[in-house]
Amino acid sequence: MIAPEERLAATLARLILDPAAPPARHIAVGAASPIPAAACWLVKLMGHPVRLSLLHRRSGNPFTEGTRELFDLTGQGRIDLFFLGGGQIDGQANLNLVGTGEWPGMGVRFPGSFGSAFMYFMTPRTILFREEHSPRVLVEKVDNISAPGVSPPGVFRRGTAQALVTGRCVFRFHPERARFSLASLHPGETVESVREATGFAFDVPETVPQTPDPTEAELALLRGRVCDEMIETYPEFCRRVWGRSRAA
Amino acid sequence: MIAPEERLAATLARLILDPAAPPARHIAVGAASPIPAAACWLVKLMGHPVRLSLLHRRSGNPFTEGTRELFDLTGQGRIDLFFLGGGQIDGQANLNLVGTGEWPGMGVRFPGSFGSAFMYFMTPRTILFREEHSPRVLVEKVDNISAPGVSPPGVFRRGTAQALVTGRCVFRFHPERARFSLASLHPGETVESVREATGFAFDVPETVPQTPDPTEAELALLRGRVCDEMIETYPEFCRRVWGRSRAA
Amino acid sequence: MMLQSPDALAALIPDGALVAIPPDNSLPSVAIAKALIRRGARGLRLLGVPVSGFATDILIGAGCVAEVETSAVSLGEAGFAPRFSAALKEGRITVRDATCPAIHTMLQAAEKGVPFMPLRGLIGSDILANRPDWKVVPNPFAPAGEDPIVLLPAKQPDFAIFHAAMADAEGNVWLGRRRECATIAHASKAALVTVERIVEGSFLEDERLAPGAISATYVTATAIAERGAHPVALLDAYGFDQDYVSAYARAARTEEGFRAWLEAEVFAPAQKVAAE
Amino acid sequence: MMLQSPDALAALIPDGALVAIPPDNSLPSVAIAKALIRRGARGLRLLGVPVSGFATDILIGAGCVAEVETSAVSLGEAGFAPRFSAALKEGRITVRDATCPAIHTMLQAAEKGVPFMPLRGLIGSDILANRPDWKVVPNPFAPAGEDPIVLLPAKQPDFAIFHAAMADAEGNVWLGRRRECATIAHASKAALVTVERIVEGSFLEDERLAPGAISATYVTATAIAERGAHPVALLDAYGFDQDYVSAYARAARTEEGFRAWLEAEVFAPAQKVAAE
Repeated sequence: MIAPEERLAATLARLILDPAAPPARHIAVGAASPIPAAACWLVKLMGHPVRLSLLHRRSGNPFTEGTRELFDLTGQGRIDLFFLGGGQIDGQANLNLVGTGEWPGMGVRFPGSFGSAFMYFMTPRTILFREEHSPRVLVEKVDNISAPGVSPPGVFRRGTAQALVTGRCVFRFHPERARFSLASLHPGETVESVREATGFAFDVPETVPQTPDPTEAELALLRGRVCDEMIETYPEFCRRVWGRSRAA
Repeated sequence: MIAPEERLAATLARLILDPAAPPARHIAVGAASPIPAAACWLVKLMGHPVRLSLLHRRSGNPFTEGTRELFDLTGQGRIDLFFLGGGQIDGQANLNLVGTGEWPGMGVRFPGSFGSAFMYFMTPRTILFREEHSPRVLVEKVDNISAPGVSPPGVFRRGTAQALVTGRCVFRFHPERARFSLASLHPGETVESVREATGFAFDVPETVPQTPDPTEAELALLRGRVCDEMIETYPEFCRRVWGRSRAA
Repeated sequence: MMLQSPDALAALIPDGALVAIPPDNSLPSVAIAKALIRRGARGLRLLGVPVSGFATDILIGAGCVAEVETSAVSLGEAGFAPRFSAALKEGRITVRDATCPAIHTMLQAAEKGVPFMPLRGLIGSDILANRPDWKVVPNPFAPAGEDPIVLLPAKQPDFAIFHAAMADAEGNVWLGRRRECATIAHASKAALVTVERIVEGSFLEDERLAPGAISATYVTATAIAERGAHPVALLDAYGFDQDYVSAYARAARTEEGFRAWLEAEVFAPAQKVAAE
Repeated sequence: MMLQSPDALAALIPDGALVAIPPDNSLPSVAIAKALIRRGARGLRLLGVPVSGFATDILIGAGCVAEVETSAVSLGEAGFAPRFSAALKEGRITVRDATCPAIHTMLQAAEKGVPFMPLRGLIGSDILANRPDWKVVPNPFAPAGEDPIVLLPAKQPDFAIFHAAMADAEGNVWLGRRRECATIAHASKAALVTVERIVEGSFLEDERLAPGAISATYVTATAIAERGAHPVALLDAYGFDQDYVSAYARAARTEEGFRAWLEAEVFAPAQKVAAE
């Protein structure tokens, strides 16, 4: 039995390692992101040379200048890949982390934009990740833009979304036409089921592959050494997905 | 016997405590400034509440952000008084720490401007101090301006020179007319002897007092507890002026 | 200046003050936040550096806050901040949304004594569209008119409030790698710091301790508050109390539940101490 | 990356590189400077952060340097820097004078990834008049056209070279309160660091050591060089060797004296080691 979280972690790992994308030598992972963190550990423990900065790791926190250092590091161009999500994500890869309705989220207020309005511009690659794939999350147009998916020519920008991974599928993002295309379907999903669950229009190639299963080697790593690394920061996640308690 | 250095230190201390000037709650003293440092310790050990940041004290260096912190601290408005000197000082209180002749000092090169081009603007009070009082140091117009004595209206500036203390006399500076006036003469000097040794024109009041001797209490402090505080940073100065060696 | 208690520190903060607070992973003084609630502070303007958490939510719930400037307000694993969300919806607070590096940058400008600093990104975000105090200019070092860039004004809080592991006899405080607290202290007019304990000597005389110290130059007053960051973690001294925050999040879903929590966790303990 | 020697570090620095060096009170790697002389480096552009001292003078004297940007060059109590002064007079080097906070500011701009930062002061100084790369603009936050302020461009050195007390097994280095070295490392494309010794474990796992550490993220390569800062002081480990610097200052008054000093202090010791 492959857990959905394991499939998502392995899918993110493949995107990290995408040979067509600029190299991910240093990846930062923000707060409360167990599946992206698992993907990064998987990449690292498969033997790929990558530096991980896990912001909410208490012991061995890599930063000695406080939280400012992540943003400075990114400004310097040293962070190659970051993960972002959003309360709403639209078809142009605009992110809304602020809330629905009138500014500043007078409908449903989300926590806030965190560093997204900077990180999305200054990181060469961003992988968007949101498990919930529904028309309320994936909307035609976000109510409020925390961070835009594309920028006009002349605006300094190092990169944008590489892909959007959800609980149903993988989309690739094409900044030149500011549009997503369907890249693969998780088991049980069809182009039609994804279309119904998605508030924005997207491109569909002639054939859409299924998202591959994690390999045996990947599963063994996830359940073993990846879990070992994550259990301090994400005890609840490790218990739920892998049935491991901290004392183990 | 009062040493000239003792007189100068006591003179600087009186200028620091000048009740007509804004309060000196926090004073910074730069490198290689034993007489200003002695003046500051004298003020502190007389019981005045003042914080001293002595940049080149090795133990107990007050800064934990490196040398940048002095300039940030000054930018914040937390440094009330600083000391500056100069290879040349002119009648408008312009300072030349760069060198004589063509830029950047193709005649006699001095070490350089250090932080003067910032500190002179951002500190409410600067006391200029230079023991050598000669026409080659006190010039009509400096060859190169490291830091100007006055600024045009509209240029952000918190202060400028309060006074210039030399081996011969004390000048007050009057920024509104960008001119020095003779405030007191050290023993053995006359208005005429100072005029001969000075390359710039200055105002002379009807009567010019003599620079007062240090009091007995001041001398006792200088030779005792002030020397104790200074001997780590300025062993050579303490030996020369007070005959004290480090082992004492 | 060493004071008797976090309540004595809170008494120094007038109503309406601009108060900077580090986030739940970087040593907020929850002890001072609770003391501000006990003193009945009103109209505070809070600055989350760069985000806000537990301390901000309880201050908002207790009616101490008029305005919050922050990049996010969250209780982390315990979810959205309930009193913040309720106050926003009811129009009882003004929220000025920012993005993390913008808050750091505005404080760094104050730290350096410059009126502004630039920051990349932000262009096209509604954060910028809702910040009339932020400006976009052409980069003066690019060819004329090209390369728009955001300039952020310096922000000088009236007070920085945070918690440190210890203070020394000279009033220096030590908080290790949480250097954003140093930036906040440098940028602010005054810093009020609770500490676990006071130790002899001077951190600045010890090469091992100096780099994690904030000089007394920046520290207006300190007071001992044991476990003064709780329920937030303090370095390797104590961990984040997830059960406490989760229980708070459940209680604070309603105004009544929050009031009961406040009575039990903020007012009653102080009355107990006073009665002893 | 751990290398065999300061000479292996120096081999990574190509001729013409922009090399940032901290001053004589803040851990320059004199060991790397001597190794650069031994490898016959040419055309280096040195950046004094914010001033320059012993290491800069010997590099200039040995003919390694084309340009120096700094706020001052001095041997402290030993007086003016003799080889710097001679080279300037003979037109063998270009000197770009700055003022201390301007150098910090240009590096901080690189550290934050912004193209420029403002700085107060400077207006009316000939430093500014001789820096066509610096700009004066009206403060955009002041009424139109008022309040001129200087903007300084970001400066990204090719290499930061400094000395630290120790490195750990992960390549992090520890240098305590000398945090300007962290800024230099953050701002530079590469940082090469000599250390007194290597220790087990990770400084970042130790709350006491983490605040004085620079993460391996920024450290390209390290090598052991015992007394690698000498004659400059290393924190509380060893003091400034005034006699050594004074002897240097006397010898380096003449080109011949300098050459003899170089032979005795830079080339001969390495030959001796090589012969052993």
